[in-house]
Amino acid sequence: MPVQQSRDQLLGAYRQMKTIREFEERLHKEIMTGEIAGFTHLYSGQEAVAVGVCAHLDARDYIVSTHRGHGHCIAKGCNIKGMMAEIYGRATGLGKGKGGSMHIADFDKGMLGANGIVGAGAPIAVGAALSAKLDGEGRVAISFGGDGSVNQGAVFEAMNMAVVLKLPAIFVVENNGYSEHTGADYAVGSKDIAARSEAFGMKALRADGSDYFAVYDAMAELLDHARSGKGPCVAEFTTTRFFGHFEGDPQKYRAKDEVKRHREEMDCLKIFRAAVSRNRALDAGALNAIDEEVLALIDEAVAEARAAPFPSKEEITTDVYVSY
Amino acid sequence: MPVQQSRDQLLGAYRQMKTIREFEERLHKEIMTGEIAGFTHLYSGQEAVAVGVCAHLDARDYIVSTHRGHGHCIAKGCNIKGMMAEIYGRATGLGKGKGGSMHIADFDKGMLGANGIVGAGAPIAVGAALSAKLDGEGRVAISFGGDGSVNQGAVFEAMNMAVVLKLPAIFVVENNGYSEHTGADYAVGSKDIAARSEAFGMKALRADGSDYFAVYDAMAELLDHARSGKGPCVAEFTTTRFFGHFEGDPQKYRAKDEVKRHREEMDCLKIFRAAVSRNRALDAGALNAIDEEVLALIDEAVAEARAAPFPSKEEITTDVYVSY
Amino acid sequence: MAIKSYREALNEALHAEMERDPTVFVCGEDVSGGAGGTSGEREASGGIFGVTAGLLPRFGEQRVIDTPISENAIVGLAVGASLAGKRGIAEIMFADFLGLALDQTMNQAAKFRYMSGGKAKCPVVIRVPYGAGMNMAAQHSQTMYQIITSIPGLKVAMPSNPADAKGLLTSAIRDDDPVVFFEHKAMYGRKGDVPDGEYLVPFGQAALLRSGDSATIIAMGRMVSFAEKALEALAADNIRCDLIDLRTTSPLDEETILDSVEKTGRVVVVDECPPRCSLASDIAGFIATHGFSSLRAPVAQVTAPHSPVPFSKDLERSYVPGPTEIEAAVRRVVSYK
Amino acid sequence: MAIKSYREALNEALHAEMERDPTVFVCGEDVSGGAGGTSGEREASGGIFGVTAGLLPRFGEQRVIDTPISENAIVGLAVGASLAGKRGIAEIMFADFLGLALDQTMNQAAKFRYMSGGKAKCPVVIRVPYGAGMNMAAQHSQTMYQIITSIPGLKVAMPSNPADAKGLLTSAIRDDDPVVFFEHKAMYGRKGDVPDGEYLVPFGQAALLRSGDSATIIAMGRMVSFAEKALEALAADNIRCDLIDLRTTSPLDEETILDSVEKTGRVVVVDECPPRCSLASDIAGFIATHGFSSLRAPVAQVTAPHSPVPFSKDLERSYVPGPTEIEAAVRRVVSYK
Ligand SMILES: Cc1ncc(C[n+]2csc(CCOP(=O)(O)OP(=O)(O)O)c2C)c(N)n1
Ligand SMILES: Cc1ncc(C[n+]2csc(CCOP(=O)(O)OP(=O)(O)O)c2C)c(N)n1
Ligand SMILES: [Mg+2]
Ligand SMILES: [Mg+2]
Repeated sequence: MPVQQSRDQLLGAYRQMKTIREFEERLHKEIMTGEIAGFTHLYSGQEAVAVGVCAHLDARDYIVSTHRGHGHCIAKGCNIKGMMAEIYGRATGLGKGKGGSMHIADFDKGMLGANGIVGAGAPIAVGAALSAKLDGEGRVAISFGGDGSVNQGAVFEAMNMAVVLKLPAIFVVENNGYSEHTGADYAVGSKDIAARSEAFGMKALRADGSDYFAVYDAMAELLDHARSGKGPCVAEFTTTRFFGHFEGDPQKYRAKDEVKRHREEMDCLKIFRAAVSRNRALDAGALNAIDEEVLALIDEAVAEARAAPFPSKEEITTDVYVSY
Repeated sequence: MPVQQSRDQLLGAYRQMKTIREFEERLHKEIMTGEIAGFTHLYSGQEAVAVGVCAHLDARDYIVSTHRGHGHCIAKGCNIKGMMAEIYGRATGLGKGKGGSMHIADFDKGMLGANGIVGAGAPIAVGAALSAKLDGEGRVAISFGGDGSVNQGAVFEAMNMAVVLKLPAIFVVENNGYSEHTGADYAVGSKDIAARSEAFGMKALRADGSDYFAVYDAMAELLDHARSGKGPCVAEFTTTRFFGHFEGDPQKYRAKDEVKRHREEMDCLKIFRAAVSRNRALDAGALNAIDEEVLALIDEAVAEARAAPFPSKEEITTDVYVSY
Repeated sequence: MAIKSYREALNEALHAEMERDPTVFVCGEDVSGGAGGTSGEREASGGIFGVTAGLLPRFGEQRVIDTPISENAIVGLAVGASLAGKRGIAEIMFADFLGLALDQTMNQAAKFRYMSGGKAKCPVVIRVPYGAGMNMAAQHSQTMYQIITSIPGLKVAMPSNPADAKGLLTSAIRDDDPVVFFEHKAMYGRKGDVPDGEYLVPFGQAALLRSGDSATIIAMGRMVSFAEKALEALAADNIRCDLIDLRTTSPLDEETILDSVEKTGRVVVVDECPPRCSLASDIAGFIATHGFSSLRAPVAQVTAPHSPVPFSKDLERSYVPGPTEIEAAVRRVVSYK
Repeated sequence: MAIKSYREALNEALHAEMERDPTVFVCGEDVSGGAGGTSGEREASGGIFGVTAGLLPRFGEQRVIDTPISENAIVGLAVGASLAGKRGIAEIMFADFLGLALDQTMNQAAKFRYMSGGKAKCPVVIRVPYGAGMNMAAQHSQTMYQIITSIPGLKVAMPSNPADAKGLLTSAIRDDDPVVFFEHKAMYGRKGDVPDGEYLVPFGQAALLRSGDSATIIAMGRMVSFAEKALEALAADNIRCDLIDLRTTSPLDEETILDSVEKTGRVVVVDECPPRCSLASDIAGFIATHGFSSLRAPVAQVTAPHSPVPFSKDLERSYVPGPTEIEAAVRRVVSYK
């Protein structure tokens, strides 16, 4: 049954989803200018998952993210300007410009890093969950991953390890239908990620990843399970990405109108607005006000990032070791 | 329902099981003399699995084995003397003494090698199954593995890959209760290997690995499935090993009387003899005759191996490449 | 002869060898793309770098195999099939991901023949896009060939131009031993003359791209073009060098190296790897052991620093050894008294 | 001081550090053994080589963690916990199995600090029994340290005796960077003096075990004792050498190496690896670049051949570099004119 959320919680959730959306939509434009180097994987379309999951966490809980990590970072509280500057490769970035989009991390926030290696986050999250268990303070570790990541040996090993050690780890699988240019219905032999994971001995749920409330409620149940020492869980959220796998992807593997249709039918922001107006939880005015604040923040973040200095050459050989 | 087997088939099956048993019991003694170097993992106790599986195969089918590979090799038709010589590190061994017990292979027999890396055989078997599928002659590839191997990422990946590509691969899991010194009930989080594998999208069966007939019948069903292009399968056979993990293992992880009890209750040779006398399929005389022939063969194999020359030093750098 | 890109040259070799030998197949993530999903188009990508484009329509799903994200099993798939009579070509999308597939590469493919006393044959090719220069950061930019070169049982090819790309890949596919084939990501678009029709470049034969008595420059992969740039600048001061492109780091063409060192006595090794246990140190060490009597100056090693690959543009640009560093190193060894 | 085995020395360091620091834990296959199954005895093995024996009864299942056979996840478990405030010590039963865990080692542990701009700290220790000499054949005998040494972000320790085993492991556990700790399987039983109580051997400081002007021998791990044997034989002919035990290959004690080379001008590097991109070539190359002016003879590299490790006793014995080869190499460089 649905969990009650305060007006502030709802406003906060909307603000985060909107921030992720605008962060990504803006990046999509900025990348065209050629000013942003390397690989950027945009999270637009999946916001409700990151936000619905992280709404239950505080800075003492851990998350481990993926190559498509901007949304998870924002939802876990990473500094927007520090993220933008990192993506622009500036010295003021969260990683001094050394990591870039695929490696944004903020250890003070319990954000143990986006990760360029698909599936590699799962064992790391399990390790963080072990640390949480040893501390015995009811903390959890969330491993974010996609429908493609769950075919990686590291993820299977991590799932079994978490079950054997009965760790407070939750594997959040964002099933957006594709691993790069390959359909999940092809690459996941069993076609059913939740059921396959459940067979590892975990509590498993599936929910609509475009509906913030569905994600929030599913996670409430799983976090209760994990925090109370009952062991690891898995959540499969069906969702979609509004852009290509990475920027520049012609997306020939998708039906012509797929994205257009999904933007109409599966937009978590629209769905959220509809829900909160239906039950009169929030008025459009408050949400519109947030929209404007968010846009202003993103503008600032981009402007400051572009104005920020690049790291100096000395930085090439610093931070390799604590001491060497 | 049980599959009818001819008298010759039955005699052949018994001869193979007995050969494996005596091969291993003899090695157990010989190892004490210190003449055999390195790691030897004995298969005694599990004979019905190797023989019940390979009874359905011919030299054109592939098997990939494990560190505990002697039984699979014998069941697939590897030369006994060549095997013994290999284990003794002699130039006359199947691998010229370069591979040893953990790396016995005979490619002409479709035996693609024992393997020292737990789980590594599974992707290789899947590759062999792909080759078989491309040839379209109804051949199959069997991946032998233990209860410990199925927690290895490579095995999970191989299972999913086989399902995705719908390959004629069968994963035979020999659940002898232990991975080295750790119980399967601990290391397999779900406690149920067959069910966990089934969730990958495979036909799965479980049967008594100490009963040749149970293994044979289960494999008849799975091979029919795989050979007819319906995709991969998994068979979990419960069994036991009569010796330690490797020679020299004090086995503190086993109840004092476990092996003794298993030798009484789970001896596939006793069980086979009882079955064939119950239904009057074979007379004890014929079986006793085989016993003597087998013992003589093993004696010869040991004697010849011990008399055989060691490989010459030049062999250290040969066979690294076909050409370099 | 025709002007083609490095990518086109590789693609041409794949088409020709699959045409020629029905046992050849390719497998990997998105090698065709478009499996499953809602696509009308079955070949949606032809490989993330386009190297396998056109193979699916021509040879079909049986021989152009899209796989799940399972690097170790991808290599194992090709290895197992190659032990069973086929010639598998596995694409590992980025060389860095060999970290997940090293067991099948190092413990399986590399050792089957030896452990079986010469009975096994494993003619597998593992294609790995490698190297820095595209701001892909620390997990998508590594060289990895120093690691693979250290493993007995493997062969290592790394073409520095489109012609070698075609000739070395053709040889790799026909080779009866496992080959790890390193393609530099930043060179896929590079154009050059490529011989028409069947063209093979033999393994273990380095190319002497330039001749000169001042010094010997030894390079491989992308570093070769940087060395050529450096030589242009040096020509102005009449510094002329032998430029040796190793083409394959294993087997290594020791003879060509030693002949040149004997002539020049001065050596610069250029390598994109970080310094430790690198190809640069491997060659420098080889010369210190086998070419010492001809050496008249310290062997200069031009490598990346001992650090991961940084993301930010300028950092990455200075991280990767370039013409400037090579030129400086040549001047150093040439002027050494 | 007390006479202890290499194994006991390691075990002592583990006990002491787990006692001292509650954030330290160990994990791996059978590190205690006896989980599940029918055993009465909970600690059934204490590690396949007995290095972790006694830890379970003392520190309990929370900090002495038996794992499934999942090497990549074992390292990941220790890495993730170490990013989250603990100090994880992962045991990978054989160094060869790093082939399965290289991603977590090379792409994760080694790079977190760099990619996060210095924010992350990953004080993990990965213990790996390595090396040939026990007839365990090609997949259970590799050196692997040349591969790990080539990776920026990792530190590599390889004790050659019981005292260093204790001192280096203690330092490794307290080190704030990821350390891959190489223990030679054939040395576990070797006995030697081990300092009582807290004992640390700093990283990056080689040990000068013998002094002499004839030549410099550089060795590491098990090769050190072979070099000592060779020196005994050479003493008869008044050949006396500096013997440098690197102790850690990364960081590398360049100063001790160069000082000695300056003194002797003649160098023998002894390394259990096959020759290509080995530690031997790394050191030889380093000297060719930085110690050239003092070199008076070719640098001799004593290594294993370019082949996998053979099983058969005599083959393996001759495969592994030994005193005879070292002695011959020293005589070669000493007599070089
Ligand atoms: C080990 C590894 N293999 C392959 C890649 C290349 N790659 C990056 S993202 C991706 C697809 C991941 O799909 P999924 O897990 O569904 O995440 P999504 O991109 O849909 O968010 C692939 C194959 C990689 N980065 N790491
Ligand atoms: C990758 C890898 N990890 C660990 C080992 C060490 N090891 C050898 S056998 C074994 C246990 C295997 O258990 P199981 O699969 O049940 O086979 P069994 O020994 O019972 O036949 C282990 C851990 C190995 N050889 N390879
Ligand atoms: Mg996806
Ligand atoms: Mg077992």
